Amino acid sequence: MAGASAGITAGIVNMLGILPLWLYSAVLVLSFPVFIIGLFLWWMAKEGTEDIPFIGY
Amino acid sequence: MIAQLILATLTGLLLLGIHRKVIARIQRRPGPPVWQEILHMLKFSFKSTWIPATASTVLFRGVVLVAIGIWTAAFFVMLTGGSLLVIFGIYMLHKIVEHGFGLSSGSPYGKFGGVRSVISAASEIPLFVSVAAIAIFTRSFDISDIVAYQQVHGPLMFIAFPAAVAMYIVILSKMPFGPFSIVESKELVSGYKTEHFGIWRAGLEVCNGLKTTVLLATFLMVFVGQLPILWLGAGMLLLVVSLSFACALTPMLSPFDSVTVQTLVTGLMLCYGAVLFIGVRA
Amino acid sequence: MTNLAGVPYYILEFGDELVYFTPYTITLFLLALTFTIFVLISMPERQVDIAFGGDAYTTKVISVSEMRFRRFMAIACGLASMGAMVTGDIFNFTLFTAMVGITNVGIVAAVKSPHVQNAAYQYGLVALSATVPLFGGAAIYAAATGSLSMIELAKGALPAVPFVAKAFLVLGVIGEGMAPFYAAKAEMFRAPGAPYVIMCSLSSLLIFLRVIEVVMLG
Amino acid sequence: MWGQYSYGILVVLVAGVIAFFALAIETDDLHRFLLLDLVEITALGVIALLGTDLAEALILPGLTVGIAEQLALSQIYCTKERIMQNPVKGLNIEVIAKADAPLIISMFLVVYGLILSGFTGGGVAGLGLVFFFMSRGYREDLNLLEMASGISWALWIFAFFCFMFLPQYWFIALMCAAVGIVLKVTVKMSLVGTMWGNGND
Repeated sequence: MAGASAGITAGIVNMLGILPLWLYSAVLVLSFPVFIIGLFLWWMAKEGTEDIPFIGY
Repeated sequence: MIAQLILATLTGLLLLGIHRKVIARIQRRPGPPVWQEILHMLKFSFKSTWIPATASTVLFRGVVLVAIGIWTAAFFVMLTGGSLLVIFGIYMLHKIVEHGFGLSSGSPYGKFGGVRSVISAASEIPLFVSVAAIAIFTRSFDISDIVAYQQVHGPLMFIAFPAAVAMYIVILSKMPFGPFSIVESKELVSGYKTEHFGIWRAGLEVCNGLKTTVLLATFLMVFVGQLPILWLGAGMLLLVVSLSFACALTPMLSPFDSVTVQTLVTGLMLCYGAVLFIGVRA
Repeated sequence: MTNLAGVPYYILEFGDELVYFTPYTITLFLLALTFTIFVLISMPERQVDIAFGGDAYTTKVISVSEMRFRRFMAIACGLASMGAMVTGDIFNFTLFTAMVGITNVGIVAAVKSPHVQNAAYQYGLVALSATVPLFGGAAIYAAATGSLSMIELAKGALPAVPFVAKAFLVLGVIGEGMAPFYAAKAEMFRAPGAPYVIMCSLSSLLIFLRVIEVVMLG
Repeated sequence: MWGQYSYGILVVLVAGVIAFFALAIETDDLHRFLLLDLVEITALGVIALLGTDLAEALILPGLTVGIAEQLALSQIYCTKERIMQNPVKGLNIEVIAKADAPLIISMFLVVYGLILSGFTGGGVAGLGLVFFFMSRGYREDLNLLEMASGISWALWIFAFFCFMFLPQYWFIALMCAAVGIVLKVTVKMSLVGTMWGNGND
């Protein structure tokens, strides 16, 4: 949730276009993964209990 | 730019879906619909998720972020016409992503996928020779300079044909179901991504979409030149269909054979590079 | 070819020793930094072994003392590869590369499995012998051009670097790092403790990427 | 000049090829490890051929890295072959343990080192102490050594300030610095072999 909002605010700030291009892309490189994962975490279904990895059929 | 990023991701996933469809039609199966990969990504992102009890949690999560991050960076380098070296550095570092995905869960299948990914690092060497061969012609590594060179001298596809072939093989080795994709062969369940499910898998799908777009578009820009957006799309489609034919008609090689073939290609490319170099000096 | 990996953003000089960032090296540097932070804060995974023919499985647990040692070594490895990414001096680059070789051995040295130990020993033998072309290459660079500074080499005013020196440098880096060329390094990755083991492969990839840039200078 | 350099590098490369050849045909792990030292020397030879101050500055780190790598490898060899299980305590040879000779030799070395003073002197004196400890299976008192090390450090700093602020007393400062560094190097040398785990407890 925090990740998603961080990503969106970073995006809005950069939309103003007052930043130089390299800083713009640097911020976006950092915030895009956080934004994606945050978004998914936000709408994801409830977390299950931990289990061991798949060990074969 | 966020819009472009998301568009690039969706395009890449759509191309991967087309890839699957074409392979299926060649093998006389109906195959999934072309937007299957996009649905796949969305489906995984809604699913209930947990991390295996044996996993190294920080690495398990962090490597997904790194995977998306490095390809976002590659996308920007491509858009702004930056150095080709950076894109191919990132391409090589994708090995680390595969390795991290595989090892962080503690699953034996993931581990073997990761180890195979390290062994097949030999596939990256032809790439650098082809990059160097391009640089011998264009005297620069910047994509913008390479594009400018092609506007004067015509597409590099014809000037440096072996380099184009080598890079085609390199892209082929990153496509799913190809002859060189030993890291996710079916005897390892899903290879390095066995234990990443739910939203972490969805993150990996985002990375795959971006990666496909960046690699195909870079190939076109470096070997054909600057194209209008529609022609770029058509070229990527053509490239994907040809890659699908290559993937559908060849069996997956054993790890040993895969590395041997890639090493042979490397040797040939080194010879080609040496010939070019001597030609330039003379 | 002066504009190789982009324009240097930042140059820090201490007399002859200098540090510089280009878009290429800064990408590599940041990645090394990211993974070093992962190593710093992550716990190792427990690798699962399946007992075939049944449902039983075992997990390999890494003891705290072993973990401390390996984490230290992995951080040292990360620092050494960061150094190799930003340095602007060819001899420093070779020193950092040799240091990455040592720490790679250290990362898996504490693993008790004899298979991994053996692989680490064989790797160490190759890495140690690879320091010969590595240092030799750097020395020939200095002898032929009179300078070890990459910035000076990139300006193109110096005499051409002999092919032998470049070949030696690449040979040395391949001996220190690249997995596909000898199996021992790949065998080392079977050791448990993913965040630490991954540092081995990351550092060798990074150093290989950097040496490509170095070789194309001058 | 270039001609001489080329001949020199040719000789070193031939030596390197011979050393690598020996390494390639040797199959025993320990022997290969020993041969590596030989191989390493050819690298130092290439650097030394520079023949300038730079060469000296480059050899030192090269040598250090080589030694560090050899130490790491020998440790791995020990654990690999399970040699660590039976630790060795000193030179357990009865003739040496009983005789006066080690004492006399050590005394001679220490005194000679003190006369030499400076870095080399410290090395010689330290060697004497190491020899003495090894032959007697001495239980090192680390606290005492740490204290000596601290005093030598203080002496050195004092000498440094003397040079800075009272240059007319340069001779005293020089002597202090010499004694300080003798003590420091001696202590460091005599610590060799005490860091290998808890063998002495």
